[in-house]
Amino acid sequence: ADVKIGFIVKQPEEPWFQDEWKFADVAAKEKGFTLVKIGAEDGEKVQSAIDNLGAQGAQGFIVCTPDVKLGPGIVAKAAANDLKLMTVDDRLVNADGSPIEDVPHMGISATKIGEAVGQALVDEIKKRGWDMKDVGAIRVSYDQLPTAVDRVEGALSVLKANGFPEANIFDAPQAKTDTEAALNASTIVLNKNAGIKKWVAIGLNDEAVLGAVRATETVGIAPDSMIGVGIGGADSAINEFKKPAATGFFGTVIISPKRHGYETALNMYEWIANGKEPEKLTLTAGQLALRDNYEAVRKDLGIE
Amino acid sequence: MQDFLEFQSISKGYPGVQALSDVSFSVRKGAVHGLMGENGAGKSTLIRLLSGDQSADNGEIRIEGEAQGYRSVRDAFRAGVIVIHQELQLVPELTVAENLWLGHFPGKGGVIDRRQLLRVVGEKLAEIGIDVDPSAKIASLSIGERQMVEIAKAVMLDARVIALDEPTSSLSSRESEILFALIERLRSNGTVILYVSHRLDEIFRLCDSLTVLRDGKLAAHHPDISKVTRDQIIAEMVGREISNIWGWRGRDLGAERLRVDAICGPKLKTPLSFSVRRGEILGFFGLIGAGRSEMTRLVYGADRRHQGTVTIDGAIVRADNPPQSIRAGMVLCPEDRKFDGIVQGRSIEENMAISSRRHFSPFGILNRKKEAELADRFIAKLRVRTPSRKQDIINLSGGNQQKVILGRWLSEQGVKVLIIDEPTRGIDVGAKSEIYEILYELAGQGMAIVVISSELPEVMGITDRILVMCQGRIAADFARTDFDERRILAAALPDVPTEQVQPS
Amino acid sequence: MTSLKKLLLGEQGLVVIFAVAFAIVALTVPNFLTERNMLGLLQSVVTIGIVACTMMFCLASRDFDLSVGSTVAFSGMAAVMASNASGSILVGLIAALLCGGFVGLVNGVVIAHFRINALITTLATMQIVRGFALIASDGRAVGINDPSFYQLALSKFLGIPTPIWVMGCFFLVFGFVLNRTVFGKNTLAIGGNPEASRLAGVNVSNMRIWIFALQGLVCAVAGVLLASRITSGQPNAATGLELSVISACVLGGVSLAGGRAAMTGVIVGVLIMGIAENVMNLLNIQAFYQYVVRGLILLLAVLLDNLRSAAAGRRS
Amino acid sequence: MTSLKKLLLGEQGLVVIFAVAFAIVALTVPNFLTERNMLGLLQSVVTIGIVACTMMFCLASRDFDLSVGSTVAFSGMAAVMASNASGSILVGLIAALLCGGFVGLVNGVVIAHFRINALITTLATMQIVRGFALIASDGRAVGINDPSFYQLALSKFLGIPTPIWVMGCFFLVFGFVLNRTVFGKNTLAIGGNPEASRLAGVNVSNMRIWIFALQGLVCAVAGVLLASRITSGQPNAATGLELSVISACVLGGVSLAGGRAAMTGVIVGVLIMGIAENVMNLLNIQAFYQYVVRGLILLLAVLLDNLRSAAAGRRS
Ligand SMILES: Nc1ncnc2c1ncn2[C@@H]1O[C@H](COP(=O)(O)OP(=O)(O)OP(=O)(O)O)[C@@H](O)[C@H]1O
Ligand SMILES: Nc1ncnc2c1ncn2[C@@H]1O[C@H](COP(=O)(O)OP(=O)(O)OP(=O)(O)O)[C@@H](O)[C@H]1O
Ligand SMILES: O[C@@H]1[C@@H](O)[C@@H](O)CO[C@H]1O
Ligand SMILES: [Mg+2]
Ligand SMILES: [Mg+2]
Repeated sequence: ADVKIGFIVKQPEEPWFQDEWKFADVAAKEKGFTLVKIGAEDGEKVQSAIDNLGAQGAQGFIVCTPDVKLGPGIVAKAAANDLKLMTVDDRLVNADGSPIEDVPHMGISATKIGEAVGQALVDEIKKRGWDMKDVGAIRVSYDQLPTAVDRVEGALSVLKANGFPEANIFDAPQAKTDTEAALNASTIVLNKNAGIKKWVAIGLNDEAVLGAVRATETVGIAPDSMIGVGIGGADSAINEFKKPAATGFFGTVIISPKRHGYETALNMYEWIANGKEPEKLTLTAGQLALRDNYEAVRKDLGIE
Repeated sequence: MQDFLEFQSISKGYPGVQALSDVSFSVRKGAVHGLMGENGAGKSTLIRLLSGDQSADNGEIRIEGEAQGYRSVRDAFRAGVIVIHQELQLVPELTVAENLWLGHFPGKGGVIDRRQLLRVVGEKLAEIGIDVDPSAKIASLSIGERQMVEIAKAVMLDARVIALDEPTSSLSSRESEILFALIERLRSNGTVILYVSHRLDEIFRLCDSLTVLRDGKLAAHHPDISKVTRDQIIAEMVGREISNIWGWRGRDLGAERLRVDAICGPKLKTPLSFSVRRGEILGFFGLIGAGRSEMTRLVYGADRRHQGTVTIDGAIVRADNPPQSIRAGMVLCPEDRKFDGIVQGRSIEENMAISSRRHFSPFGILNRKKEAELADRFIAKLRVRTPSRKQDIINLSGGNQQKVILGRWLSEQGVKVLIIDEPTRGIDVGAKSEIYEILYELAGQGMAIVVISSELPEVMGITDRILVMCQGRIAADFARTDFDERRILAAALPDVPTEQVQPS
Repeated sequence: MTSLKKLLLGEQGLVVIFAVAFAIVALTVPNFLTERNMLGLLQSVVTIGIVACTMMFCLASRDFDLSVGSTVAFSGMAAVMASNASGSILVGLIAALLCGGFVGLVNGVVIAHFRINALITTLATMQIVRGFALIASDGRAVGINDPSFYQLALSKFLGIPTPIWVMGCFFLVFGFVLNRTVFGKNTLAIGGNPEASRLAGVNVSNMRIWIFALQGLVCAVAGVLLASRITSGQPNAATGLELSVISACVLGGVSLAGGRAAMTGVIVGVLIMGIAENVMNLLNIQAFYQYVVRGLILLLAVLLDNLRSAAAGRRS
Repeated sequence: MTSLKKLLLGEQGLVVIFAVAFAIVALTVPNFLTERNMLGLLQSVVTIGIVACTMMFCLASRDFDLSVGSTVAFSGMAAVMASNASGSILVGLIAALLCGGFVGLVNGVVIAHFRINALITTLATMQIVRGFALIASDGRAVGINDPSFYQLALSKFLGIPTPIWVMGCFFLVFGFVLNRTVFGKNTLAIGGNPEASRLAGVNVSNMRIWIFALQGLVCAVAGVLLASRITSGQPNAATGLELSVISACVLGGVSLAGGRAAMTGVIVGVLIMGIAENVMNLLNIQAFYQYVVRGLILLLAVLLDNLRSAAAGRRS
């Protein structure tokens, strides 16, 4: 029979997911299966999406869930619709918070990405010869999103482990996950601590860190006194590297939408068509990209 | 007979206005008691206090000697008091029957007994002689019909006291007769009726006793109405004598100014034609639902016309909307002041200047001094009772709101055709004669004026010619010399063949 | 009017149009008219459908409730946390009803007694309640411990999942309440003319408080069912629900100016929303185009409804 | 009334209360009353402030515009894409104005001519326009090529950044338009009673179309400034802006029932929103509690305003 595979993502507006879909489409073309792309922003939408896939005769689907705690529900729904299930990016967990190991997963742990960010910051601080005591850290936070917390905390743990003073970390809560909100929140942090002249910034994604970078620009902190490291590596970050002069946006940890999109789709196809069950757990690595090497990194990851 | 309903030193103030101060009077059992006074004298305020909707700052209301400390409309119901307010209080989306039962739906355990709902209403309406379908939505009725439904509310529940605040202001004589018969019946059952009106004829016809208010104070109390004269009452109300309120005088009529050719619209199927000359005051008379208001709205372009033309001074008005009509020199003062007239939330000043300000606002920038002057002029001229021109129009009494709307159109410049639908609805005698004077003055300057009125004495008193409408058609045309109450009424009645009432 | 026009623009016009649209979709969209898809579709509108029942009352009385999404999330959360803590699903249910009812009551009291605009009041409580849900759970989803809680949503009766039955019951009950009870008529009266209703002796503030409290309770039911379906209490659940529910009601002919509402209309509105979503996914329409299509359907549906009202000659 | 009460509950009561609150905050919150923080605060409310100017007209005329957030994003996007393509910032600006104006015009025409409820119409266009922004950019942020575009937001005049000046000018101009022009008075009249205004010769449909078109243009300006501030066009920018702007207006005493509005009030409303956000961050209030606080402030402010109206004896 014709193979039909669903690909459900939690935030279709996010460039990351656009990329995942794009690469999954490549796999679909190659192997000649149908890919059904559905955006599902919350638990209820995921449930209907799975029903919908079942109704249209799909044999399996890949999901990046809006919340990992939706795990048992998703597993049950998939079983009820007789659909094979794989997860991407975020791994499902049980009610008690332990990962559901039966479901094949490809991703990178949020904490790990965060740690990569933290490491990049620590390295650059040392390279510039800054004294950690003189540096402030803007923690652009969006605490209602668990992955956001995990990433930011991951980065902070590395900073702290390297002697970054806890007292120099300042929370800039975004009201929404866009650049403007991060910009406004960061501005307040900068103004409140006008005495600190050197800054680093972390956040849940590139947009959040960009907000902090813009904030340093508006209050007149020079680009070389700011180190922002984002997560994602899609256009928002690339645009920044393309600017004629370097900005405070130092780098971004790129994760590969190609592997996440293309490989998961391919694996699912193999599973359905040839009964070849995928690896239970594939962890991909995030890779730091800087202004002068981002093109190489992207090529390396197979993006573009 | 004992005093059944007593008001004892009632006072009520609103910010900037003392609406009632120390008013005391009483009404005997089974009496119809009139309440008169200029616009803003405090009549409706007194009625509102009686309804339990608001409470007095001071004083008390007693029924059968018992002080009524009620705090809500429901308390008033329980005490047997029902009030029909000056402005219609109906829910347009509900049916006639549902409106009549509102607040007291029949049924058990919160579930409405629909059969009883319709049956009782049908019976009551038939008994009273009101011809509306109990299951029709209020929204589909004309104002007059709505007023009749409102009145039917008064008899739905057995009340000891019924207050009616200007119930006839949008009724024509035939419907008024139904109301009067109803009042007679209630009186004979011993119900006390408090009756507010500006029409002296009605007061003399219905009332046993009378109270006159002036500036919120008791001006006079007449336990026996047969001992007073009209002029005396007018003097007590207005503080001066008015000998002849109509004051009509002849004018020279000029060339044809307004010509309406075969217009018809969604609710007016038969094409209508008529014309008005310079300086002429043309009256339209008819029963409720005769289609007069529809006609004015079509002429003015407030509703879309299906066909027909309107010509002013020989030029066709391409008016299918009010702004164009106004620019062509035609204005309409609408019938329903609450929905079509006042702009609530805005001051008297703004309500008056809304249209005429374009004449003195270069590049759309206001001339606030001019607007203030204009407002003050018409407040004085029409004797609007208000603490200031800045007052929100919603806080004015009904009659005073009407005056402001009139002021809006009287202050307009370059008007060639003035159409007024029920110009003196709810307006006191004193102000009425002032308004008529203004109309004569405007007509004297060559304006063509169309007056729609349901009050036969008024149409006969102030117009030069009367067109009678009946069931959406012009049924008869009377020149002033042929005015005859009986024949005009006959022409308005749908059951009489038109040929018999054609003027000879 | 020709008889076709009459049919389309008449009282039951919306239902007729819906039936026609449904038939077209059923014939042209593959996999649409299968039992599985129909059940899936119905399940997908359970939350919207249930909450729309009381939103209809709210709108009909000329009010507005933006806090429903937050209340659904908060009370779902409460159900999960209480049942986890107590080990009893019943306790969870009661906790949810208490929380939902409380939010509704507060809305009602603030709106009716302090006379604050409903839009603003519920915009405020929407945020406050969302904040509570986040605070209670520390921003993370809370998993359900007792698997039999899932059964609420998974169990079936006559082959149809329980949540769909619940929704059906709500439709019946609230349809009856609207048309046949004093409560329903008073609601419409308040919406049609609050002043007149007050003067006729309807206790307008009590009515409003009741309507909001009911709305809160109904949100709690929706919240419990949702938590059971997604096997966890999620502080971020049901964001944006308010607009979907209001859209469904308006599609169904409930007037935002108050005084006009019908249960059949609301049901049709809810189904239109569900079908649109369902068909777009069946047809694999791209995510970004879905925004555009959703907006256009909304516009089109109210436009048709407007033509209908115009034909019925209602004065605005 | 005592004179204190008079002051607080009088015409300028909101301003007085605001002044008092401001003084308290300035004295108690460290780092609040610094030049840097004040400038930061003002910059953070530029988008809300600018859009509030026309939203005030929209609400005052008894309408509603939910599409502002999408329009800001879409026209910002358009500005960036057009200026990248043409190499001219002016072309970008014109493109933004065209896009914004077009959205506004469509809103206005649909609302005024097809008589569709404004809430529903703009709820639909909100989604459609967001869809366009996403489609046009393929969901990605579009970077600005020409660095002098950034200067729009970064440049200063007399030490104050340009966007703040722009906002100030809008406040002045729209304040004047509201109080001193026929346009403003007609807007208020329409809000008070649309039918009466129509019969009094106000061209109500034209007015509504103008108001929405103006709203679209103003959103375009806000969109361009925002794009310049964040140095890119982002299709997801300004989500939820509509509710913030409406809140600001209502805080400032604009009546949702139409007919009542004042520019000073709106300015105060905008500032309250900005200060609340600013102070919460300065005081390091936890994110989840911020939701609660935001809701409470909204409630409190309208409650005070209501007391004020009650004291002024307005009839509802
Ligand atoms: N809510 C209010 N706020 C302020 N003033 C009010 C309010 N209600 C009534 N008034 C004022 O109280 C006075 C008495 O008004 P009322 O309505 O009782 O007059 P009325 O005798 O019924 O007049 P009319 O014949 O015009 O109906 C008027 O000056 C009116 O402007
Ligand atoms: N909103 C409405 N919907 C349906 N029919 C209406 C409506 N308003 C009026 N009508 C009907 O249109 C006809 C003409 O009414 P219109 O109000 O023009 O009469 P009128 O002569 O001015 O009487 P009135 O003295 O009541 O104003 C009547 O049959 C009436 O029932
Ligand atoms: O939400 C994130 C997304 O932004 C991308 O970074 C992949 O992982 C998901 O968890
Ligand atoms: Mg009165
Ligand atoms: Mg009439």
